[in-house]
Amino acid sequence: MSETPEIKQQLPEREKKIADNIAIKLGKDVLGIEIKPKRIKVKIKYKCIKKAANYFKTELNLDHIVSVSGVDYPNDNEIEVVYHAGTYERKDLRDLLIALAYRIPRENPKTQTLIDIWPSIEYDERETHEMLGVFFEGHPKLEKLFLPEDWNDKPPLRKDFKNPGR
Amino acid sequence: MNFIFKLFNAIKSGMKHLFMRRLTFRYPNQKLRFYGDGYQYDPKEGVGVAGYRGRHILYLEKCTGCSLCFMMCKGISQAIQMINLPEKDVSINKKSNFPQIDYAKCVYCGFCVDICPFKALFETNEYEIVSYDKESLLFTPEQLAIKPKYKGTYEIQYGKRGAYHG
Amino acid sequence: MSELTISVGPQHPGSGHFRLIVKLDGDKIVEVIPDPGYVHRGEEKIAEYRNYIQNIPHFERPAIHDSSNILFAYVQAVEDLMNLKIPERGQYIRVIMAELNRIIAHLYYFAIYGIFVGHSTMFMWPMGDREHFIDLAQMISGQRVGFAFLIPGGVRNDIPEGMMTRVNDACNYFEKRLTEYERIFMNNPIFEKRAKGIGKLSKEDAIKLGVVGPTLRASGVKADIRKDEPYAVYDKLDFDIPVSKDCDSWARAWVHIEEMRQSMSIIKQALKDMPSGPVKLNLRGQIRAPPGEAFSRAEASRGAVSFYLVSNGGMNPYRIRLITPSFRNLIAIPHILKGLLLADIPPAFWSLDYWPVEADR
Amino acid sequence: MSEIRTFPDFLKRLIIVLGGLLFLAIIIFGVLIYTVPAISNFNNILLESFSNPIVMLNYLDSLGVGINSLFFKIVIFPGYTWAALIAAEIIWFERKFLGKMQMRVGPLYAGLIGGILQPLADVVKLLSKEMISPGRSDKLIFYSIPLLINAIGAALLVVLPVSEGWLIMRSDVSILIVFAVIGFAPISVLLAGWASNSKFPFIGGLRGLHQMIAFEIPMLMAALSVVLLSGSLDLVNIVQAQSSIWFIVLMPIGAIVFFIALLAELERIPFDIPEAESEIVVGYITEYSSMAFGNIQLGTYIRFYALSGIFTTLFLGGWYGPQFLPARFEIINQIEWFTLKTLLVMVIIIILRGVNPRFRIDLLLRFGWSRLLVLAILNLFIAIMILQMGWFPFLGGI
Repeated sequence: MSETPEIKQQLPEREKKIADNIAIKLGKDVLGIEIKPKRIKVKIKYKCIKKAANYFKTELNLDHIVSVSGVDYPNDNEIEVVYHAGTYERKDLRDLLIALAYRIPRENPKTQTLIDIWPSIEYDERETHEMLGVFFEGHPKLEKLFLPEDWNDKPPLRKDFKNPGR
Repeated sequence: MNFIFKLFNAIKSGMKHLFMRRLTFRYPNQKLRFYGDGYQYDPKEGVGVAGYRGRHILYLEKCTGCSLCFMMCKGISQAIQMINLPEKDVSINKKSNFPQIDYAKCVYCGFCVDICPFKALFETNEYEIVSYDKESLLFTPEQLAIKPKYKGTYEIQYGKRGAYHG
Repeated sequence: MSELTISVGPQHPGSGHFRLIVKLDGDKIVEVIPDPGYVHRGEEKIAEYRNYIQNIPHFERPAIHDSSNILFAYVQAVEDLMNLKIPERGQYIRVIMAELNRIIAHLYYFAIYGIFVGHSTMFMWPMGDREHFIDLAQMISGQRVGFAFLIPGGVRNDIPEGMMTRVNDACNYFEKRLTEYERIFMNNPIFEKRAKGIGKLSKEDAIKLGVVGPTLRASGVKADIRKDEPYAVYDKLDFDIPVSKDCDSWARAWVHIEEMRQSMSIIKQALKDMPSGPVKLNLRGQIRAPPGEAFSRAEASRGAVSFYLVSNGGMNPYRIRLITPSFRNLIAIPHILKGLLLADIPPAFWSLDYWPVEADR
Repeated sequence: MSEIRTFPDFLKRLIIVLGGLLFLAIIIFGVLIYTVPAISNFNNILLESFSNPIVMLNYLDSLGVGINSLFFKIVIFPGYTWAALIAAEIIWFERKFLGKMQMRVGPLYAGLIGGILQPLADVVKLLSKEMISPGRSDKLIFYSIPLLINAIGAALLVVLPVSEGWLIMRSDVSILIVFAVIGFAPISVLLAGWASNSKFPFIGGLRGLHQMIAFEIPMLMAALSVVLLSGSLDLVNIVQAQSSIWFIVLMPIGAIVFFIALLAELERIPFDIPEAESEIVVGYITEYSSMAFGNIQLGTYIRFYALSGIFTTLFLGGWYGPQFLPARFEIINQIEWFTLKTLLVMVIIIILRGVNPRFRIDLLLRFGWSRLLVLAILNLFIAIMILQMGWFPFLGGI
């Protein structure tokens, strides 16, 4: 179980090259890049989210969003929003998923919508909004999606919301 | 003309099936034949033995009352409860705790079989657990210890006039 | 202009647990607002309270007749974090189960498609023929619907003897049935009139909206996770991805038919090539994923299903995000329905294979 | 009485109630038999007629409801009861037939032979259900629609010639009566949709109206060519004109046009657009429940039988058997030939239901107005040509 398989040892060349390009382009906005085979996670400051998204869309041809996930970290008092973007147009990058992650304060989770860059993000952002209380400014229809209309509790995917009966 | 030809083809296909055998499985009169004696698990190898996952069978003389199955089921369907059978004092089961299974809740996933290290809990071919009230679905350890008599002989056959249960 | 607003669903024969708010001008659809959430169960939240094994029967619930595929992505995410290398025989059995499940789900699709356009025979035939594959899956896994068969480390048991002949019988029979499907349903002129040219989703729109699965492939994009990012042993098997350039409802149904043919060929190949050996790693004790995060994808019957798993090293996952194909195709519903007639809702809407339970999770 | 908890309890209760009712009935009947002379007289005849049916028939004749009376013809044969019986059994046959086509068994348990009593069981079930109407519906119209639909079907039976001598009413203009009655069907559908005061039924009603009007005209044109060839508006004369050659042989296009229009009038798949269940629930029937729904179904199937009969009359030579058959088929008499042919038409309609999906309303209307009407007019020309060329001197009547 503990032995590391061989894929870990050989450096994923392609991913490393892309990551370097991202680091050069976005400069000091990048807080860190994690590389795994076929997966790159770019941590950025949340102010420059539009710039980074634009770069991904135009330079890397990441044409659709696979998922928008929010992860609640009550210890750091932050919420991490992770966008996983993929591409259909570039066949060589189809197995690659680039995650764009930034953290926002937990009390006032406001950020900008990316719906003008990736139209496919609409329902993901709505879900993240209702499940974690993240407010995407500029989203045309930030309403309840899955939760009942009269839901008047904490956003359920926050860690301090306990499942009833647990 | 193409329209009529295709329509005629469709009618021909439908009419052809008037002379095919019926696939319907007439359940109370016919019963399916299952492979093996039900799902079992070999804790040494860590691999199960293929079989139908139906009603459980509990070997009272092997059960130690460790309540691992209860712990597993707690997160799945909460069907297993440990109950005390004072009159059954088996030497390896000092507290004489045995699982009792509520088939109104069980999802037949078989993970309780996987977790049991003593080969005390297996699953059998029997699936006809019906009753008029919920209490009868609660199987006590003694009921679980009874070996079920399931006999099915029908399976899908492929003949000249299509498939049928025979 | 006066509009008529009707609710297609949730108590409507043509919707499922789902509501479409349809605004009509005459018979023409002006606007469609999808309203999901009737079967939302909070799978992602509940998963945080259960350990990695207990989550298995739970995660197959959103797509109960596609359970092996959705679990494929889940177990891969866990194995990715744990750095497990699965025995090859186990991988082959996983592929067999996944493809059986794909056929089962596609047949379900055709059954509902049939009844949605009023073709009762096309409802009964696929439902009956599904029985063959359910029987095969039951022989392997021991259950008829919720298999709970794939677990981190491999599969739960080896396949029984005599699978080969039964699979061959079933596949040979089903090949013949597929031609009958084409005769009575796909090439039926009335169905062609109803489905061809209805619910167009152009290639550019499909890419822009990020749809997945047969919906994407019917729009002319040759994308399939099994080829693009080969997992398990899909890179060792020889199969084709059906792609249509018609972009309409009929093309989506056609892609489903062709995929079933491919799936049968994959099952036969996998049974033939399967090496002997163990099917599962013997993981002793509790399964615990080390801290970190993993994102895994698999091609389910309706498209790419993805798991984003964040672990802090505890017994339970810290955060699991499950992205199902139906959820990603949800955005296409208002897009393709706009401008059609009221009568076009069933064939166009169902051609996306939208499964409300899977989307709501 | 005790609470019902298990199935045996329920059976006990059932037996108590039924037994009680039976006991009461015997007492009441026994008292009545010796007090009311008329009933006691009837009772004697009843007892006698068990051994001698002629006594029974004579007695019925004396009451004016005998086998040759108009009452018998309207109520029993070839009138409503007969049609309802055929309707019920065609429902059973349809389910069984489609079951076979779909590789399943269909109704199985009610009745000895393959669930033949299933329609009866369905009626019992529907009778035991609650009748619900929407809150703001027009109750009078809402509840009169099932009867109206039934009446439309039954009114067609009046002029339907099941045999040369045995028919309810012979009129000089019976084909006009048929079309006058059919003309009521769209109104009933529209009213049903409107009176329900609900969105889906209303859409269904409008669709039904559009569809039926669009297909009535080609239907009328096809019937007109039949009238031209036979030279009479009387259905009996029309059948008599086909004694040597059926009109389907002379005018296949007309027969096809009439058949397709028939399907649309009957709202059968592929033209069951007013009831399209995945689009508009079940259209104008949506809000009907219990026996109101049962009556609509019954009326629809009676109309199904009646219109199939009219197709037989107009194109398939009514009660005449095929001429090329050997003489031993003579023993099949007129009524049997007519019923046989009508059932054949119904079976063909059922086959079409098994293999086809549903059409779309705009395609259907386009098809009706542009294609079918053209074909009907073409057929009219063919009919005129046949008549003018004088190939068949027995045609043209007058």
